[in-house]
Amino acid sequence: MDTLLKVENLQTYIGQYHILQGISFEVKKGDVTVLLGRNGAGKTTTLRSIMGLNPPSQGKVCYKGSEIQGLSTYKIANLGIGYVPEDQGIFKDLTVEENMKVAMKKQDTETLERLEWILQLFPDLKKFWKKPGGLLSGGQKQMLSIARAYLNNNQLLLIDEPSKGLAPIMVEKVMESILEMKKQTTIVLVEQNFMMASTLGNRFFIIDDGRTVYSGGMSALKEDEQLKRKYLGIA
Amino acid sequence: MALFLNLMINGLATGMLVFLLAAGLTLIFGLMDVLNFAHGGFFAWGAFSAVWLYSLSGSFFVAILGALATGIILGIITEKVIIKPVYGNHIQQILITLGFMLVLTEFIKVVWGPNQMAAKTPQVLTGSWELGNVILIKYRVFIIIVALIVFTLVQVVLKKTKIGLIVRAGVMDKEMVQALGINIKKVFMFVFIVGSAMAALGGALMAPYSGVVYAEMGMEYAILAFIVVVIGGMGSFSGSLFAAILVGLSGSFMAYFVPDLSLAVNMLLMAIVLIFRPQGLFVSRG
Amino acid sequence: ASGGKDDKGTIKIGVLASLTGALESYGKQTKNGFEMGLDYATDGKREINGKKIKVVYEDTETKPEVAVKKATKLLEEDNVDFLVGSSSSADTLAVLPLAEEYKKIMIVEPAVADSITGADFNKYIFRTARNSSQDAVAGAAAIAKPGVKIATLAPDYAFGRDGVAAFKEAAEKLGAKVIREEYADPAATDFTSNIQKIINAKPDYLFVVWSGANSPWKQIADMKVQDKGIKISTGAPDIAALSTMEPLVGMEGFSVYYYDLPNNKINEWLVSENKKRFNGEVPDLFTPGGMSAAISIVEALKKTDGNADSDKLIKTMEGMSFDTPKGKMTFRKEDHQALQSMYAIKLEKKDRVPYPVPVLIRELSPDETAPPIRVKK
Amino acid sequence: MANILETKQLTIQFGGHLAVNEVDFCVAEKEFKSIIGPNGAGKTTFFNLLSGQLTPTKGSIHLKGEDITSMPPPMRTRKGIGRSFQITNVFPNLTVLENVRLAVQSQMAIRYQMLSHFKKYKKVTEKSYELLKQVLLEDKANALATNLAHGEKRKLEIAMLLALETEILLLDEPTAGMSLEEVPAILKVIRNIKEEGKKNIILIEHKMDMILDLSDSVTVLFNGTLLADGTPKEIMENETVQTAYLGGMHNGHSA
Amino acid sequence: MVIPFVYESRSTLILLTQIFIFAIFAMSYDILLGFTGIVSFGHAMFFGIGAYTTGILLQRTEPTMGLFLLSIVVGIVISAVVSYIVGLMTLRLKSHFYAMLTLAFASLFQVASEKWRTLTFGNDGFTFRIPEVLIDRTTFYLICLVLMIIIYCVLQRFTHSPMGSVLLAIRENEQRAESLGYKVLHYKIMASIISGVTACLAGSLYTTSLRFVNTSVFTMDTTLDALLMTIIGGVGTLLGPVIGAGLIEIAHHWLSGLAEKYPIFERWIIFFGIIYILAVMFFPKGIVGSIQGWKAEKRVKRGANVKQEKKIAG
Ligand SMILES: Nc1ncnc2c1ncn2[C@@H]1O[C@H](COP(=O)(O)OP(=O)(O)OP(=O)(O)O)[C@@H](O)[C@H]1O
Ligand SMILES: Nc1ncnc2c1ncn2[C@@H]1O[C@H](COP(=O)(O)OP(=O)(O)OP(=O)(O)O)[C@@H](O)[C@H]1O
Ligand SMILES: [Mg+2]
Ligand SMILES: [Mg+2]
Repeated sequence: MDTLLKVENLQTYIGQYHILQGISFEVKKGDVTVLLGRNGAGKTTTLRSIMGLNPPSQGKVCYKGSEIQGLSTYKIANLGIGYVPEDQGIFKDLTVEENMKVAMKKQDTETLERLEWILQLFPDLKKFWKKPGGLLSGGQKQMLSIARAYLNNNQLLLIDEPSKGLAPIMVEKVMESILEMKKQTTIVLVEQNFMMASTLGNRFFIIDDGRTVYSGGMSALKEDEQLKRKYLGIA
Repeated sequence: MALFLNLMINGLATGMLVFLLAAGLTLIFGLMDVLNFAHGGFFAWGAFSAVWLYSLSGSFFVAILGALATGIILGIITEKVIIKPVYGNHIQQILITLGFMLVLTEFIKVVWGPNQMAAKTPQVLTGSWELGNVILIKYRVFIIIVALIVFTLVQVVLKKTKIGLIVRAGVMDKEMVQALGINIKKVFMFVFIVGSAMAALGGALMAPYSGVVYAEMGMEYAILAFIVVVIGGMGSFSGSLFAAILVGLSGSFMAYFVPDLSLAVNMLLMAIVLIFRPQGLFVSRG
Repeated sequence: ASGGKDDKGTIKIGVLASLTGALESYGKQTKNGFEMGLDYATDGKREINGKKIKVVYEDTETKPEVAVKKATKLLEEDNVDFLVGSSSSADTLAVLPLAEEYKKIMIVEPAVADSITGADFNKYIFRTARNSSQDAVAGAAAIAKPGVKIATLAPDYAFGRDGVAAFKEAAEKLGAKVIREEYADPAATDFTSNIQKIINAKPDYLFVVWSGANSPWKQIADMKVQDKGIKISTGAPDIAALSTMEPLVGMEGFSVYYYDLPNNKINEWLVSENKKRFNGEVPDLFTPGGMSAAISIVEALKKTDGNADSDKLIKTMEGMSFDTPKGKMTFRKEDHQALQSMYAIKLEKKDRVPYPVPVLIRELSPDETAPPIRVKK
Repeated sequence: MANILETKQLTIQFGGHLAVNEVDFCVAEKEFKSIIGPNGAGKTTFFNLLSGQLTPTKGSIHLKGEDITSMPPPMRTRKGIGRSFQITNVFPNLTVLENVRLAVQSQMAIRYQMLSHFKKYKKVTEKSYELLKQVLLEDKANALATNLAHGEKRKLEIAMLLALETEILLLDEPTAGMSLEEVPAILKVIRNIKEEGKKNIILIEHKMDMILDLSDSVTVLFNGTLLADGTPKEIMENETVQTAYLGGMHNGHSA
Repeated sequence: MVIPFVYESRSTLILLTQIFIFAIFAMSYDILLGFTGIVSFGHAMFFGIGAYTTGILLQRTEPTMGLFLLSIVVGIVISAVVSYIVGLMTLRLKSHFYAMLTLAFASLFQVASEKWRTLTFGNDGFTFRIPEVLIDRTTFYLICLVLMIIIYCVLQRFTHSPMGSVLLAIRENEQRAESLGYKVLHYKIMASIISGVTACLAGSLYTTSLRFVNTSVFTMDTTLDALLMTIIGGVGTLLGPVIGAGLIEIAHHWLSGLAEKYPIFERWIIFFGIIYILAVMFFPKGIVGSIQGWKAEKRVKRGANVKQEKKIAG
């Protein structure tokens, strides 16, 4: 399979802080790539750097063979990259409908079909279609954020902790939806829920202190007890 | 009855004029949440360039176009140089736009001299019709019509296109909007320019109404415009229209029936609205 | 500026004026007038009894606190012997106590507030400008006759209210009746309600006291006040503001000064000198005022042989008459207000003049326009 | 055992939507109570009612027998109800230490003192450091709260809550977004409190293993109404809970 | 501090006096804006109350020192009451709405000062005499200087007190402060009273320096002066407003002075406006705020280096 996204020695400063100090990983087309690591390791910052929200000072981000670091965020997004941020990024005074509308790039039948599918996946959104996003419950916000990213025909989705704050049954649904999306797009996932991560992921990268410290498949990771204890705190 | 009608029509016309002044601010302040104290400068520049062009060309149409062009150019400069670095930061906005306001006002004197200038009304729009005891001042009727056209146009753009939504979303979370593939800078720029052009248009139409333009006119009317935007509810375009009409009518009726309060009428109106309906009169959501 | 001790041989004058801001054009007129006045009175030598005259101009920015700061600077650092100013009444009022404190003569020009030569008067104050009451009296003299019914329109603040009060007093003395007083928010965009009420009252005249850029003229015309048989009257302002009075062509009122109204040598000199110095421009409303202020100082000094002692000057100046572009002025003993001519005029359209022109009906003599004495003793 | 906190017919309506619907709920003294329920069931809203952020449309809330239904939030805090927030809710431009200090200060009733307080200040600061140590944040004490990673903010949130030393702790998904490595540490903090036996804890969580591990009893909210209340075991066996909340994969499984 | 006796030049003396008075006014504004996060467009209200109270009392009675002090006390009481009432009515509102409502209240005061002419003489205002002691500019200058220092110290103390840090918390996150057990409205009202009273004192000093008062003390311009000084100096720093007051007054004085010498400065206000613009571009957090920021950054950089070195070593 060919590589869709390649991140090489990414270095990012936020203000004076050297947050990312050399992140490298590769994303294969059709895969679910999972980034793991403890709090503050730099996972979120990695996704934000790819999106151009915290532009890297060094290193390369290659998407479909061309370098995209340094492009403005909207251009990166328009290359077909969708993003579900950690804090959901809901427009709190806009209704659920308006939130979706802002995200909608085209209004063709394909998009409308996808919308249909999303609403069926998350019936709560349909129920609160006219409600301001700020008034949704924590989990509903998470659903809305995911839904927004699913709406367009993206080739790559960056999803930051989607299971956070979701009821077990919803976690299951989100997993199902990711499996469904996996058929059409490639996904980079940051996830703390190990069950979810291990079920969905093809390839794993562990980030610590702003560096990639492990890459490989699930089975290898599962076996490496030391690694797990060191970086993920699970025995 | 005729008296009532007179007061009504004059109040309505004043309200519409105030609306034209406030319309640009509804976009810039109400929608984009930019505290632009230089907004009054756009009125004044619109007014001066219109008066000047009218006296040169003799065509009111050219004068209006000129004012719009002035507004657009000023809008571009202001957005690029003054506002862009301070989006989302009210405190810096106050300082930088007040500074720019000083520059704009003073620069008028460099270009057109320190004196006030008389603004002429085009012949067709001069004078008034009398229907019984009701006096219909032609220029006021004209103002009402223009205001309604402007209102409809903008309303259509805001309602029928996504732009209103995007701007509101962009104010709430600029990063997210960009992450959705929208070039928010361009959108902000566009809205800002439209707002500035509308301010200049307001100034240009204001000039023949009061008959005179002077460099300091900007600040005076800017405060009035701020009041209207707040009363109408931030970001609500139709709210601004109604609020402006309310301001016009209450001014007109108060001046007639309770003249002692006329100095305070706008402020009283705003105080009452804010105390009892802080989100503004015409916005349902908090 | 180094201290004044060695400057015994010079007379120093500090002029306060609004050289920036909304009243900038007034300030500049005063300044120009003052310059020309000095040259005229000293034949261009700027010397009296061998003493050089030096002038320092300071901008008050039409802010009282700035005026005080600048006045103090003039008094303390420049050691001026005279103060002259200022363009706004508030600035002037704020400076008055300083004149007393430092015991220096202050010539008030062109501030109009009555209280300057009234409640807030002190003996160091002399005023070459006319005051609000004189305006009012002149306005009344121009139109008031027994049986005439008059309505007034004025901005709703001290200037307007005082002006109308004085006008009413004067007009009623002449037998006219003020049947309606309207006050409008000076910053308003709409005066039609007030005008409506005036129309309803059916007066013979509408007398308007106005100042400031935002004027009611246009709406008065739009409401066809004149067509309804109500004659308009007001004071003719400076040339820039005259151009906004196009709608009022035909109105009768009064003028403090328009360059072709006074018929005397000094005014002729002023007009030609002004044209010479300021590429063809004619002197405006407050140019002769500035000139008069300068002349009054020079004349007083001539009488004291160049002695700038204030007490001596006060004695000299009280009751002193001097010739100005507006004819003979006299500082009244009681309140140091200069009595002066004003002009009853009519606004007319003239060829090749882009604004309506005040045309003389008759000159109102200084006695005729003398205001009541309001100094408290 | 006396009920320390009790609600009667507690109801709140947003527009047409009944977010909490006639909920009778009680917590006995020293009880560790958990609340579960699907997203949007009304759990957070219920907390908001208890802590006073929202006023109920109907019903009442009693704290140790006293009716506190219309008491404003700060008073409730002083009476002993402290809460953490689901959405991270700290003072963004203050340092981590200052954030905690504000909570400690409130607990020590240092509120309106306008001038000088250095001695007490020291105590406050010391205590703040202690709390930060407890939640593993002491090395970030001088960072601005806004610059913390998500999980770090959650820890700060907990430190602030602990600082209040309230009898009742309302914890709204304290470990959401926290990395696997740190969850045990927080769990330990919570368990310590529990074992001290001085506090009542009410916990909202979606992590079932945690619920099972800690709770004395569990309340299930569903569409705003109280669906079930019982021991963890009972709840796990409840069929509605299984189908509507846990879903298929969860049977017997714990990650 | 510069030794305060050396100024032979009276206008420098007056300029400095003016700076001190406005520094007090701006500091009072900073309590609202910088420490509680409230933007007020009506701060002139309190300045005006102080100004008119002192003015009216001294004009109506004998200008003795006792009465002057009395006028200050009266002013403080009135402004405390007014700020309490206004605060109660307005402080529940959010940002813009609060700002506009204070603007409305200040304008109502302005209209009142315009209309209540038996007391205020309308917008012409009036002059009055001041106590003998204060006439000497050096004395008055020293009084203002001392007062400014005292007020700076008191406010500095206040903002660093427990209550001050609660105000900061409210500025950052009102709802959170509330749930920590702080009664937010009480704090806001207290901040507004303290700020109002201080502004009132500044107003009293201001009129005393002019021996004159008119309606301009109530205008939006007066509020904007305080606002600009605070922002330019650095919001929430307390020293900032003092520096801001100095900077604005001096720039003003200097630029308008240049106008006399160089014709190009006839329109000096343009340059004045440009200073504001440049200030935002180069000192986005105000002068004091930005300098503090840079210092902090340096500290962090140094800290980070140390940390990295450790890592390499370890
Ligand atoms: N604006 C900022 N200024 C300074 N430091 C920052 C800033 N934003 C993030 N950091 C720091 O950068 C580090 C990495 O943050 P990041 O959000 O990428 O972590 P994460 O791996 O996503 O953690 P979590 O699992 O908690 O979400 C953290 O230590 C955080 O404190
Ligand atoms: N202020 C409000 N106005 C209107 N509706 C609201 C408001 N707050 C909450 N709701 C609605 O009430 C319902 C319950 O919300 P709540 O936040 O209590 O859910 P929750 O049980 O905490 O869910 P989650 O587990 O997802 O956090 C939701 O449907 C939400 O949309
Ligand atoms: Mg993260
Ligand atoms: Mg919740």
